[in-house]
Amino acid sequence: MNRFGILTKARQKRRGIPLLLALLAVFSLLAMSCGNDDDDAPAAPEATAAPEATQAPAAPEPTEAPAPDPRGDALGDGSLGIVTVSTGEGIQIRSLNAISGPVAFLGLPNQRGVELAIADYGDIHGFSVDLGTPLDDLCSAEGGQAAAQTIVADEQVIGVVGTSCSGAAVAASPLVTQAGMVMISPSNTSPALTSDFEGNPGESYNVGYYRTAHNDLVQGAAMANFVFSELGISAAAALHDGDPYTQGLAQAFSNAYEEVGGTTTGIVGINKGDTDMVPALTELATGSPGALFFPIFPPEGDHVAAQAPTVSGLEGTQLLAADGMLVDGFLELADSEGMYFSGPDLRFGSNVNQGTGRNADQILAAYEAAYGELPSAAFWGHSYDAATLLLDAIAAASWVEDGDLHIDRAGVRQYLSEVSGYSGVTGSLSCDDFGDCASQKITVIHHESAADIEASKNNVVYAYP
Amino acid sequence: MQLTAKQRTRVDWFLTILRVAALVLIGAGLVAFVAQVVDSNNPFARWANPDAINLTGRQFRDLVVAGLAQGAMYGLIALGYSMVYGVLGFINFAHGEVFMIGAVTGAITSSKLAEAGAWEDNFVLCLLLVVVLSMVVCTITAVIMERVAYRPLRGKPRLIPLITSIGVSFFLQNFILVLLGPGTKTYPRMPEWLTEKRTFLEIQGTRLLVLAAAAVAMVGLWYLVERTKTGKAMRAVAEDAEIASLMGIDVNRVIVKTFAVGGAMAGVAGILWGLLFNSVLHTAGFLPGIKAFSAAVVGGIGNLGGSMAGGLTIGVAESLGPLVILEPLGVSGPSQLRDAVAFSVLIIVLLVRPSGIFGERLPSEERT
Amino acid sequence: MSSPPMLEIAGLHVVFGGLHALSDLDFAVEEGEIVAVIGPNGAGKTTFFNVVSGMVKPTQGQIYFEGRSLLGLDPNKITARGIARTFQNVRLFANMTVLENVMVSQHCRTRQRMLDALLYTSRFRREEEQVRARGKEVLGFFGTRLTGYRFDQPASVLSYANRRRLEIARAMATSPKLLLLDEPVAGMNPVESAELTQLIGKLRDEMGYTIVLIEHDMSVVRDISDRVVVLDHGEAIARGTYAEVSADPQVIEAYLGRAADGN
Amino acid sequence: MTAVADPMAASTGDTVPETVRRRRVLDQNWRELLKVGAILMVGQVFIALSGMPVSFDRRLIIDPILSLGYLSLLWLPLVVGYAVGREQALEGMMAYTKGGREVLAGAITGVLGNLGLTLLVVGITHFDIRDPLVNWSPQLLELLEFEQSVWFGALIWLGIGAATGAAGGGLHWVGARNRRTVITVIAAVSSAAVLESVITDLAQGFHIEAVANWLYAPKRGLTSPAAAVVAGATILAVNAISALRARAAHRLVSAAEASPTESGSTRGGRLSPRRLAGFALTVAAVIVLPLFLGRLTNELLANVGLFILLALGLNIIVGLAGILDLGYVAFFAVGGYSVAVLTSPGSPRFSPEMPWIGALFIAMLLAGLVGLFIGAPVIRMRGDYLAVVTLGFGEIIRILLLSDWLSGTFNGAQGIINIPGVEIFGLTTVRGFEPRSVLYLVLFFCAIAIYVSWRLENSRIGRAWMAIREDESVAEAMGVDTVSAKLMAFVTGAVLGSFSGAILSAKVGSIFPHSFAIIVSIVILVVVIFGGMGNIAGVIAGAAVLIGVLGGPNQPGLLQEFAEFKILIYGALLVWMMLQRSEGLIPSVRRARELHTDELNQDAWLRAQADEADDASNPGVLDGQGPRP
Repeated sequence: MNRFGILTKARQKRRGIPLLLALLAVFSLLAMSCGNDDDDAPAAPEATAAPEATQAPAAPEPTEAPAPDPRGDALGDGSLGIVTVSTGEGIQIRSLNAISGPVAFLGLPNQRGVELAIADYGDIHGFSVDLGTPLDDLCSAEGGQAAAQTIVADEQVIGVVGTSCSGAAVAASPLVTQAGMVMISPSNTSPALTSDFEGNPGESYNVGYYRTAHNDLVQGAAMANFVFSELGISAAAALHDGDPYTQGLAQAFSNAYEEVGGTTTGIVGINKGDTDMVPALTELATGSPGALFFPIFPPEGDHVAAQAPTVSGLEGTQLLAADGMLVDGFLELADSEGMYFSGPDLRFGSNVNQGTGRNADQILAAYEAAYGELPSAAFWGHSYDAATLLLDAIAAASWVEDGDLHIDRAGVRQYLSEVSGYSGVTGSLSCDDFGDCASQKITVIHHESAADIEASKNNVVYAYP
Repeated sequence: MQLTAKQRTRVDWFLTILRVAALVLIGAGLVAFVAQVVDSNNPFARWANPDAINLTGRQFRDLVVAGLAQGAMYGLIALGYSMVYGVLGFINFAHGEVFMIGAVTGAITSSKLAEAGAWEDNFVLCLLLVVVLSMVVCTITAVIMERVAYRPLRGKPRLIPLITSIGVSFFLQNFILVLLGPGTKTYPRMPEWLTEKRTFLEIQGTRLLVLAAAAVAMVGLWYLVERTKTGKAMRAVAEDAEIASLMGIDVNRVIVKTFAVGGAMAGVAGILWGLLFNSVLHTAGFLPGIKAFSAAVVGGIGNLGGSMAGGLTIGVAESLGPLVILEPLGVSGPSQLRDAVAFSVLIIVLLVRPSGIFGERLPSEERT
Repeated sequence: MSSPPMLEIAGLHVVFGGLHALSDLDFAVEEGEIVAVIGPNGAGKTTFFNVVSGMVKPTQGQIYFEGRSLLGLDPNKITARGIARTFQNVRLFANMTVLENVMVSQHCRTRQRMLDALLYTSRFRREEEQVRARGKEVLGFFGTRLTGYRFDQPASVLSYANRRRLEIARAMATSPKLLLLDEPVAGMNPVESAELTQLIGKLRDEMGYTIVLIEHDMSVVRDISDRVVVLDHGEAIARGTYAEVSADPQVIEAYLGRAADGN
Repeated sequence: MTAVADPMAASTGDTVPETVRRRRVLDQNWRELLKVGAILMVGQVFIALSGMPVSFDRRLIIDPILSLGYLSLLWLPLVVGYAVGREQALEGMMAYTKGGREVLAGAITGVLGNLGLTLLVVGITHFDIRDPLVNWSPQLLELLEFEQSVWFGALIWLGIGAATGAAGGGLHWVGARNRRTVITVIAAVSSAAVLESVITDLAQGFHIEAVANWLYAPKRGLTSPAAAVVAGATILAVNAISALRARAAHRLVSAAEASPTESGSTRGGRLSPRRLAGFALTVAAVIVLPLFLGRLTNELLANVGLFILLALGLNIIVGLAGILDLGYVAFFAVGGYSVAVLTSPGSPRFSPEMPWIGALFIAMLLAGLVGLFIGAPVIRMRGDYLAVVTLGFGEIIRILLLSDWLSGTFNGAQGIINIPGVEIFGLTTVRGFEPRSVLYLVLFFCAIAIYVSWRLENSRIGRAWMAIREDESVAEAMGVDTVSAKLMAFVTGAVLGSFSGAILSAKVGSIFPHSFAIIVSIVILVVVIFGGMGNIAGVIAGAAVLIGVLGGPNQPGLLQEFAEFKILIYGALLVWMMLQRSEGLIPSVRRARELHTDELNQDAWLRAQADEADDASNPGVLDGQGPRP
């Protein structure tokens, strides 16, 4: 925070430059202008690891004989370069979330989760952590790409917490990971970004990409199993709102449901901003589904829940939704009574983040104090965990030498890939070979009374796997 | 009367083909739908879409009612478009935002009332209060908008106020966004007797209320325009502002009144929206606004009855069209295309009848 | 003359929502004639021009130009056939330059395609040069008033009389055979008016245009018209030379009588 | 105005009395001050409650002194303080010298306006209405109090209001030339701060990081001494330039007097040697500069370039032919999706995996066809119907791309991913990872678009478009085939728009229907209008300023803090532009004429008078004033 004339943060020391020097620089530049074509060109896309190539600061090993001493047991082999943070500077990490536009409700809690985590975590080896300007993925591929360019242009950046939206990650993750940085997403769930759990990398998987959010395939399977086995309903329908996330989840549900033996009577799309759901619901009603899964968001989800019982043919249909609808405003409505909700296990209870020692209640209290409201979406905890994972990884892969902090990029990745049984507020995290770090535990809760939503949130009737 | 032989250009041929194709598609869809209803195994129905779904009578009726309720809302907003268009001759794109502001005002005041406990105790009174407040806010918004953004532009080329109104629209939408945040603003719970599903003819109470309110507003507006002095002045200004001013009519006043009345209508529509759908977002005004304008055009702009009829047409078309026309033709997931259906209605109506269904005249080209 | 008249109109009716703007009008113009159409305000003169130029579709009747029907043609096709007009309430392309105004009206006489412009072909350059030259030529018809630095001035800055002149030049640039002039001297002072009258005569004599004009100024009508047709309430109530028409009691009653009082 | 007024005064022969007079300081129009103050109050409170100060506080303009957050609360009193002292200077009426009165007026409005902030400070400490007003927050309070006490915060804003308002009013006092200097300095310092990342980047490219290091506190805006130097340099530059200008103007006038006839016409698409030289220089700079720019700036410029392409295309439709197309994004989508389907191995049904260049030709063809298809039904419609119908078409295309129905071809909501880059004759592959190569690709197509716009504007079809824009029915009566001309405008615009879509596909490597929402059409329209309808240079400048600084609908700009406020600002800008300067930033000569016809007419009237007076045939008679016989 900076006010008129009040400077709270140490300023970087600056060298004054004589005019002569500048002129000299201009001339030298003119002389060299042909040669500097490639100085900041990115590493070739094929080679994800470009050793000793672009990273400017020299690794200390070759120059100094007693290298192992200062380095200690910091992780990494230096293959992705080493970042040096000088005294008085901060360790650069970034937040990349959808913080404007219609999905800001999803991205803002993510960003704030990172901010809280940094505040709680404190310094790393005496160096502060600098989040810079929070970046916006605009929930779009273009936005993700442009923001990623901003990130990779700063070679000091170690890692990114984000993106909010899978579409943005598709464009951002190749850029970020090829620059040797890591990317940990708190809320991407598309299988394409990691794997299908059968050893096949997704179409958009990149080494260096991790996430603390679950994989859609798990949630789809969880809901399908629950509906088919637990509720004993053999015909179900799904509804999505044209968002890649909701469409993907509806599709995953449908696939898993057919696999376990159920019949999908229809998948219908609505549009964001629709209010009158009767036509879409009527279309679904003609298949007489026993259950309707609509993994969408408010306010469209509110309308679905309110209007479904009025549609002839859906009167007795069991309504089910996903984490997107698990918001207090919706649970307080009478329409939502009796519904089931699937989602990542949000019974954070006494889980303690091992990086900061905070539990969910403490974090939420800090959240409300700082931002004046409670989180508007469920992934703040995943974001908090993602940030502490990153900070822990930096701590593990860095060492102080001559007052400067050195961070080994490869070490950061090594740490993350080896994460196992990490205690986070969202549960126990373990990263698999394709960057899926979440506990992958999906729960289904039963919402019995709009009068007591806290009870409903803990009323877990099914857990998967 | 002898028809003049029109020489057809290639464009005319193309348009004719388009018209015919659109009508044939609609016709084929309808026939396929009927065939489906009569006997889902008849050869035509099977050929058109073997998996076509079969609507029950009740479902069909529900679709019509939902469409009518939605359409009545479009109609109410369309009245504002139509009036301003009639008097000033330009589309006030931002009218949809005025409607949204009405709905937001309603959401805030009603939830405050609910917090104070008044909403449940004395629902009707609270509702009246909310309606009045929303009308006031909308009227003020509309009048300020006219004063700040449109009045200085009178007499400029006609694209200029149109573009300005697009700017106003986005400004207002984001004005609400930055002040009130991106979250949904919800209305408190309605009393049972209103939301009950089978009040009359097994139609939801709120939908009936919307239809009734639309009818009342329509009659009120008709009275205002046709029977009062203000209405006469409005019609005079619509006919020719310059001459009206020579006849001693204060054109500015009339225009302000037009905006005010349009705003008030949008305020009513906003509250009805809240009652029907329980929640509102800052983006809630844009698409309904565009559709309402389409409704005004479909009905014949400048014609109040036409606006309401156009609204109902668009509402019913987007409700029924996907399942009655597209689905029997083999389009999968047709409900997703409802906005496309709404715009197609606009395009087809303009192709077949450029002045709209009830439009008698096109406002003169020369007016700027 | 054995060949059919240049413009022949038979049984023309135009009805606007019950109002008969023109009823059962027969009319013919021979090549090389100057015909004046006169009549009180609201007599249907401008509607008559609008019909001939294709801007208004007749309810009934036939229009032949050089023996071919004009019915159903768009205005631009009619212009291409060789009929050009001016407007009573001068309608120039106000923000285009004087030269551009006369260049654009050669649209239907030029053939260049977009590709020519894009590739800057020799055909394009040649044609642009011709269009420009022809534009300057027709502007030059009015002396120096519309030439020189005026070429690059926007039409909106011209004086009223010059706008009228430019409108005529713009019509001339379409290379018409028949020129329809709607009140060409309206708003001009007597000197200018006399000068323009002379020019209109020149248009016929030197350029070979056939001209139909609507005019209120009787001195102009008297000076240049070969024939006069008088319209009243959409009907032709008299035709003949100026002398004949001005002696017609019906005309005097309908029109000249009042106008004469005014003079 | 003055040019008109002087000869008029002379022609009437009146001797204008000495009208310049000084007014007493307290001789104020109090009602007006109250009114403006109240409006300012509303504005200030709105800005505070919109959350701008808090979000912008992260970005510093001058390192320890001023953040963008505070700037957002300072500029309005300054502007209003200036505006309140402005008077319509009418000739022949009293003109007053400006001085202390204006300063006082500014100060009063400033205080009144900032009273809003004072009330806000007090209000936030005592009430909590965060429920509807999300930014009624402790952070805002903290910021407004300068982390001091409530009373400090409450009072200091009145002081700041008085100071900024007075400064605004004082701008009248210092005279036109100093005023211009002050405004330029403010603009220069703030743009230097805004351009931090670009200038740092450029400095790196030229290996003069030292300059950038000295200018900027890293990521924190200008340092105070640097700000002072920038300000000083700007003052010097302004003075030098105005001296040069004066000399040039002098030369121009004398040249015009020497040969008043046949002014050098640049019409017909030929450039004068001087302009040609300037043009060549620009081209050279554009080609060479990206080499010295880092990826950040190149990425930014590539995004700007995409919008330049789109804006140039829309400019043909809206700016030249005068057709208000609100569904322009449709062509963008067609270009993007055709290339995606044709090149990506991941496209579901039909996946020929063509090379990009081949796909581009098909995309152009398809875009042209879609242009015809959309154009044909709408071209006969009236302007405003057309606007809504095109908007509808744009939405229909997006909905179809998104739909499950056609997801077999377009993959619906999941979009098409793994779109390969652009392989250029086997030499190199352009893809999103390397913004520089993308930028060159974009520049190449921008060059094509500029060339096309420029050639067409000065051709038969271009003149036809302009005539249609001026008066469609007259254009038709003059032999212009309006139907085909308008269709050609649609098709040309569509093809240019499809270029942009095709590049977007290859650049991002994936494509989603989400990218083609209505807002994209609107932003393109704002760019065209802001820059100057119908003017190539204006459109380019508009894209550079708006997309570069604020960002596009899915693209961040230099001021990423503006993200939430982007559309708000676009909306406000559109309204303001229409009200104050509807001809745009760099107006096309023609547009300016259209919108300021009155003034031009007066000019011309005077000139015509002079002409006619010279005319030997009818001396002394005023043109167009002759009595009707």
